[in-house]
Amino acid sequence: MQLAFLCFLPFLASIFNGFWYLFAKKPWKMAAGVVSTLALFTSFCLASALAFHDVTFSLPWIATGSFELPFVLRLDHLSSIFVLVITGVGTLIHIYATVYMAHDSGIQKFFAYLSLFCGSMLVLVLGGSLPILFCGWEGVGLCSYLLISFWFDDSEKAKAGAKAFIVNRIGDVGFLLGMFVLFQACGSLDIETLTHAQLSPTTVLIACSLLFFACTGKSAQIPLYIWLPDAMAGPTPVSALIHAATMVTSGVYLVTRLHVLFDAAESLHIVMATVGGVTAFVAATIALVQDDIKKVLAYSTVSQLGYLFLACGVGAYEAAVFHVVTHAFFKALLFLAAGSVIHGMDGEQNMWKMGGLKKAMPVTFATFTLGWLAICGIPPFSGFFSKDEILFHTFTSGHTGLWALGLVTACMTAFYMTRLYIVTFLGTKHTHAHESSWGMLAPLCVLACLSALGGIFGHMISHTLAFHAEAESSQLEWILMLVSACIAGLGIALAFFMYDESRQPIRARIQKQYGWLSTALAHAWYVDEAIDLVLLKPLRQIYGFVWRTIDVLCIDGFIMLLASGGRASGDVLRLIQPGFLHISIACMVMGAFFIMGYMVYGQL
Amino acid sequence: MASYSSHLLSLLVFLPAAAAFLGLGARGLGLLRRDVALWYGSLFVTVLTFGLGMMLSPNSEEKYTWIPQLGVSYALSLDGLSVWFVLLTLLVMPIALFASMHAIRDRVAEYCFHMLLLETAVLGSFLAADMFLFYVFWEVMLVPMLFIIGIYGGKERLFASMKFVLFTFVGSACMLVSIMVLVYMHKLQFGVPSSYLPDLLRVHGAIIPSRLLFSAFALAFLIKMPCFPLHTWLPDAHVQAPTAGSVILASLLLKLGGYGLVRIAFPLFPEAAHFFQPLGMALGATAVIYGAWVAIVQTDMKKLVAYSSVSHMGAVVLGLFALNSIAMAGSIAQMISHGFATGGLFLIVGMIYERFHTREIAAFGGLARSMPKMAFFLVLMTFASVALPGTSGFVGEFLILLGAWQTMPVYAGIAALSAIFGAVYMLKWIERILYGQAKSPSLAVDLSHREILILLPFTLGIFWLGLMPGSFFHQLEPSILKMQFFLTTGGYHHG
Amino acid sequence: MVEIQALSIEQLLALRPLAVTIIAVLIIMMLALWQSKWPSLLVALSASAFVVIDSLSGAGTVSVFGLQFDVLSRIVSALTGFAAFVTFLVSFRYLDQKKEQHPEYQILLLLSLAGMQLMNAAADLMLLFIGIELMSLSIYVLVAFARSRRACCEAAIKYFLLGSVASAFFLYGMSFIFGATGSLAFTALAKANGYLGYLGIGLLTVGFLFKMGAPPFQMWVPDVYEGAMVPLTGFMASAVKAASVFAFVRVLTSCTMPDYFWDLIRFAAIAAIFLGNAVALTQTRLKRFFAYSSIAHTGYMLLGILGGSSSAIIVYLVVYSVASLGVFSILTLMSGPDDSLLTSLESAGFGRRHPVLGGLMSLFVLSLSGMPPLAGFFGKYQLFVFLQDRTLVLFAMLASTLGLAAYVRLLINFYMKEPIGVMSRVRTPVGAFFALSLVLGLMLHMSFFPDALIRLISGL
Amino acid sequence: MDVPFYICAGIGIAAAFSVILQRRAVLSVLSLMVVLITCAAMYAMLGAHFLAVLQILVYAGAVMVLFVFVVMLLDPEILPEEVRPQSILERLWIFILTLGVSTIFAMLVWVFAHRYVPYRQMGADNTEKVSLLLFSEHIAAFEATSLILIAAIVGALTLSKRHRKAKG
Amino acid sequence: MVESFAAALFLIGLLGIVLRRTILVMLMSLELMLNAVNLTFVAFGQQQGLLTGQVYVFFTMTIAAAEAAIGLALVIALFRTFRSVDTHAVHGMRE
Repeated sequence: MQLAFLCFLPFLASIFNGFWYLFAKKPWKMAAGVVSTLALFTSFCLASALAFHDVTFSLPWIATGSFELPFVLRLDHLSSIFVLVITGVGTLIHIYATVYMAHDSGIQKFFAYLSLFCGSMLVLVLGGSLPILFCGWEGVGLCSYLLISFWFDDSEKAKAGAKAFIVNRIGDVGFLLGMFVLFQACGSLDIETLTHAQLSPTTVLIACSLLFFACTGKSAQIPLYIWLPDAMAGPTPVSALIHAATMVTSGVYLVTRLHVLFDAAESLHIVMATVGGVTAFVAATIALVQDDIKKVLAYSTVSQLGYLFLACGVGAYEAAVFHVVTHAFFKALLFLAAGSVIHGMDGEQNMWKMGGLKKAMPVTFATFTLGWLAICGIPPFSGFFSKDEILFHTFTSGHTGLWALGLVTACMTAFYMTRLYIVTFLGTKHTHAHESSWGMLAPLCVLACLSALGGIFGHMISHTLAFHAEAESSQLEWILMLVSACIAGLGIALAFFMYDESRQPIRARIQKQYGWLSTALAHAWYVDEAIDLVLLKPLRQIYGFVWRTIDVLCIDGFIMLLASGGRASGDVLRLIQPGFLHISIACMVMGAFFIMGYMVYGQL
Repeated sequence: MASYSSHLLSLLVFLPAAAAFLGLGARGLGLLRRDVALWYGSLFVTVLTFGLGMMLSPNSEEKYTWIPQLGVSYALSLDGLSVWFVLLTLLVMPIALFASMHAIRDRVAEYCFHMLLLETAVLGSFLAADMFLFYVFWEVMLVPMLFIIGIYGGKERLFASMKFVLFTFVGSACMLVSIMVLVYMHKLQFGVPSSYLPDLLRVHGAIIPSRLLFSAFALAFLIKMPCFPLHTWLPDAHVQAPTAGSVILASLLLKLGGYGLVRIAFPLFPEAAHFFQPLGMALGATAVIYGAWVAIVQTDMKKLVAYSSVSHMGAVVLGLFALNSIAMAGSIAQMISHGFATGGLFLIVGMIYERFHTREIAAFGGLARSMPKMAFFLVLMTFASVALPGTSGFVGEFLILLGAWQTMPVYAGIAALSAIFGAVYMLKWIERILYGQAKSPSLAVDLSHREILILLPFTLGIFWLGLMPGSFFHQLEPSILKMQFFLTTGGYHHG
Repeated sequence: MVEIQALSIEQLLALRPLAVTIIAVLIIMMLALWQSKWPSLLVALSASAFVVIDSLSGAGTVSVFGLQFDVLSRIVSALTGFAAFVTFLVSFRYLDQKKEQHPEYQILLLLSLAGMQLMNAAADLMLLFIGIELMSLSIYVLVAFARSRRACCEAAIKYFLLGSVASAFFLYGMSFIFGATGSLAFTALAKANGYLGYLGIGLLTVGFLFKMGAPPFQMWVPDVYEGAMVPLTGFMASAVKAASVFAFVRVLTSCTMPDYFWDLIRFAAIAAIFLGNAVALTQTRLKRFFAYSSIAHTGYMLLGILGGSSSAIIVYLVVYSVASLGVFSILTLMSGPDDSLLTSLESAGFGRRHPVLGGLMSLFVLSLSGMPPLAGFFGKYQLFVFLQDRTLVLFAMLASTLGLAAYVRLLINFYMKEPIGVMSRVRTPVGAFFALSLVLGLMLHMSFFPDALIRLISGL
Repeated sequence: MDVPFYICAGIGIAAAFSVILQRRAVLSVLSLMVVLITCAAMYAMLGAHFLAVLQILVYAGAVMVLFVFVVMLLDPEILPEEVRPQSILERLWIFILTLGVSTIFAMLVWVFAHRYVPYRQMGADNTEKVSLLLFSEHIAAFEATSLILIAAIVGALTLSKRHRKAKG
Repeated sequence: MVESFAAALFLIGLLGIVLRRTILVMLMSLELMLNAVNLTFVAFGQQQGLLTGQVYVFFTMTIAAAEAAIGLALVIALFRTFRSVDTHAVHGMRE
């Protein structure tokens, strides 16, 4: 029963806040935040209590004839990790958000959406059967839409929200079709039965590729990643919670949850790995030239997710899960730190306008440094261990090309993170900014510790997770660890070299020489414009064309034709009804002659 | 299934009509002078009928011989399938009346008369078990609708009402001819003519040109549905109809098409149903995509919602023609959920029209800021119609697509795309009027308690069907099984 | 020596309705000496009422001289008597308005009623022809009753000339049948085959098609319906049409015709339905509109004849006549000083100005258009249910969509258009009100308890 | 039997054509008289002596006198029909009409000839037998025709009275 | 043979009605047609040895007389309102 309580608590908080927002007269500013945080915190406690036990909870939902679809929640080893991350990081972000959004008028609405998001994320993670997972999947998509376009006065933000939702829906269609293929093959959609069912390789391949397509939509991989950078239009806690820690990892969760099926689909592995690797590389390149802090972090998230799918592609599922956990910690930390910076700079997000915040915001600076070190993969910190695991597994599974790509991306990650670090915090420029209050800084510190120690602690427990026994060749592993550490150091040094104040002329010269490349990167390889040109513009033409021709021209035209035909025949027949007497008599006589002739002729 | 004949059904059907004539007579004699008395009188009657409906057990029956020489019997029957449609009618009618109290100012007596008459006609059609009686109620529906659209509608209301009546009449003319053929075949086979549905079901499949008759029935129901090529009357009727007219049109009249298919066309001609299955599913799939595409370019709110109904009903057609129990249950759920969602949308559009007196999407902006309650209901109804899990839309859509995939994966795949295009046109519309800069903030007064009370039933309906559809499917069970029995064994073997 | 057969009591009783009508005519002629108009109306009303009641109460089949009174002929006589009764009531105030209040109106109407009874009961072609002539002659004069109006005279002369040519053809056909079979009795019609016999029946059909207003010869219908006085048009649309259709049915059922003849009837039916409904769409004047719709309904009856069951046709006849009686009585009340108000322009918004009359008018119009709850639909349904030729039925139904469009246009004109100019408040006189309620009661009874009508027709 | 028949037929046809072709109405009335007389002669030839006399008395006498009255009454006003220039359409119409009439006539003659039955000699006392038959078998029709005459009288009266003051 | 002559008379009467414009001549042609019918009745009666033909002629004659009376009365009434008996003049009602 606690599992149901755990899952439904955020929903209750969301309903409470929603009603409060719509109907209560005088809102007390902080109350909404407190309610949601408390709700999530109790879920966290319940989750930690139930952690790693096999608990299931089911309610009858849809039952028509032979088809049974109960509402099943199942907690097991894998999902408890995710639940802990969601509720843990979620609670921290809730605390941060209560302070961050304190002065916003629609705070109840914000927390209603946030709790709704946490609830649907929990449903997604705990979903016992694919349709329940899908319910969480779409619920999360809805909340990301509502939260991205939270500040809807600016129509740009509203469009970004719509874009996110529609791209997610494209992914969801893939998910639906995958489910139908599986249902047709084995008659049930429960994950347990699916994992044990014997399915023909082709159906498994089709189903898994469709599900993978859905994951690319949700976890922003190559074809459908365009929505994540625009999703930064939402408030920063949203970006932190949804677009860094939880939602974007649901794709990885799905793959790891159905790893038995995905293992069976051999030819899909190489596809997943390459997609992951290429996404990581491309996102990293774009991040190199971004000026907006949140955009840099967004692209770095995309590239880290690329790593995750690379890991899944090569079959290193526990490495992927480990990296998800660590990534949740340091990426949330980085986003929240960026948030406090933006908060401090009163909404200013452009890096070049900041600088030298080291002195102005010491605590934020300290926590950001820890996060920065973790993401670059410097040995003691969590980022190093999880990324190294992935690279190690890619190497051992023989995809040396992808391993090399991964290394280069790691180097670039280190480079652009350091660039961000230097430009915002170091440097001699004294921009005045006020340090955030402790309500925001406390979660930052907690996250900083987690991302620092998380690596070591995680490394140990990941062995317990081992899905399948794996020969330990420590000697090779050490070498690879060393290599990746050096790569990270190289990236950092290069960035320090490039972005020191004195190096301004060199940067100008490079800018002049590779001008076209930097503008291409700035515009994210013109992918958005390309899609708009190739896909959206013709589609808009089609919509208009379809309506005008089929609806207005063909069908209505045809009906008008019929109607006017009826009327015209009426007019014509009316004309042959002359009022003249002699014409009537003539017609009558001719009619009589016709009938007489017909009667005799009929007999011949 | 135990069925006891009770006069409750006839009382239920004819109570509104009696009240209608009573009201008109009273107004004629100068009794109910003030309009308010008429409004609350008719509202009381619809609520009374709702109460009456509650007391019905879902398999009561009533049969008297009406015209023995032609085998016509006055037969009403309520079973698992029609109980939901009847309840939907009983729910929508009071809401429509309550919602139109402010909108309709003059000729109130006629308005109440036609609304109550319409309720009788719709209830009668859902309950009729005799084909002659079904056709009588099916046609009677046209007259009040004609007057409601014609008298209280928008500018080109005359054209729209004429188009609506003629469109449906052509379909029902073909249906009447096939009913006549069936009655005649029954006379040939059993010696005595009868138009009672269970008797007609026993007519031997071989002797009747079942494919021709099925297509005649299907034509009438697909026009009413409305399915893709025959839908052009719907946008005109919706745009010109008053708010209550649109709500009734969307929530009730469209359901008759689907109900007719399930209750009459499929069991009568199972072999023809299987023969026309690919065509039907193709039409359904194209309707889904076509409805969504055309809705994207609409500038008038009501036209947009009308085309979204075309898209939803396309999904229902797809589900029905899939001819398996999952898809059929899904389409019936989708029909009921469409009644809630689109009915709600039309109510909201009506409320917006009452405030701004225009339905052009371009004329609005930033309503969410000044009208949060309306924004909440609008967003909820929109996502219910875009089949978001947790709302009733998902239950219907998911089951339809799941069932349709079993028989024709290609068309189910195409229909699944509706999730994308549905999201596109709905969000485009929501974003245009709710978000962005407010254009005429002075008029934007948020929903009054009265209006919230109007929208509440539909909201509860959406969540009930979305989260706890257990009782819904349980009631539906016997009819779906009966349907499967007819479709698999019925005429199919020797068809 | 040829002895003259003695008449039994039963045969005398069967002649009672005809005798009463003739006596009423004579009485009214005498009453004409006095100046007051009320007695002649009362006598006429009581005579027609007696015809209705007596015909309905008769039983079995009685044949007197050349007349044969059976179930169907009694029903049609009752129908025509009822039509006369309503026409008398409705036209009383109308004639005062037009200052044409002469007793001859009642005399001629009763004479035409007598003619119709002869037609209904005739078992001999010559008697049938005499009945037709009696009816037609009195109707010719009635059409020209308001001599001062040009339209009346024009309509009358057209109707007379065309009518007498048709009667000449009819007579010529009779002579051929006499030539072929040696006798004019209906029983002899079965033997009328060969060139001469079929030619004779062909000529008979020419005469009948004219009288019914079926397509090859329907030129006169619109002009005469519009020219004549409104109550008279009602009488013609209901009673005259009913009697001629019934006579045609009796002739056709008693003779066995080859297939190609039925194609002729099928053509006439299709042409009637399409022409009637299509042209009705374009009409603005109400009387002309209902003329074309009556042509369409003749088409449906012709279809019924193809179906072969004469009782079905009679049911349709009764339903149609009652509805058209209702429509024309309301038109009489509606019509302005010189029937000027009967155009769709002036009568716009009639339903709003006069709710009761408007409501009645919509009921009758809906019944004419075949809307289900009302008797019109039941009439069509039972006519077509047992008709084998399904494509023809489908065509009839689709053509009736055109008809529905025309009727709906009328309803829209009545209810949804703004009334132009001040429309005089129509005072419904007592007589007209009673007639209307009678017609309404009959139609509603037929709508909701149609089996009573069928039982009446088959069981009597 | 043949020679007098052909003579009568010739005269009759000629008179009939003159009825429809005469300019002045008076002359057509007279030619109609001639046609009636030839018909009466035909009756006599066929042995229907009673009818022949009747034809002369009733038809030629009363009805024609009626026509003469009306023609004389209206004659000054009816200008003799001036011959209008025949438009092509009318000429074409007349040609079609004559073509139709002649085909119908040929068809009828063919039909009559097709069943050639010689005339039988009837008994001498024609009048007695006809009147007996009239009052026994066809009494109903006889009475009915009286009704028609009443209707004709009343009708003619209502239509032709010069002025009628409206009662009531 | 008599009936052929009668047929000729009938058709000539028909021609008269269709071609002539004065209504009076039309009435006369009508009389002509009815006479032709009488002749056919008698002829066919003669052929079959039946006297009923002649009885029928009796009735048709009275009907023809009645029609003539009504026709002429109509013509007079028409003349009073239209001042002419020409079919073309009689054209008041336009569609």
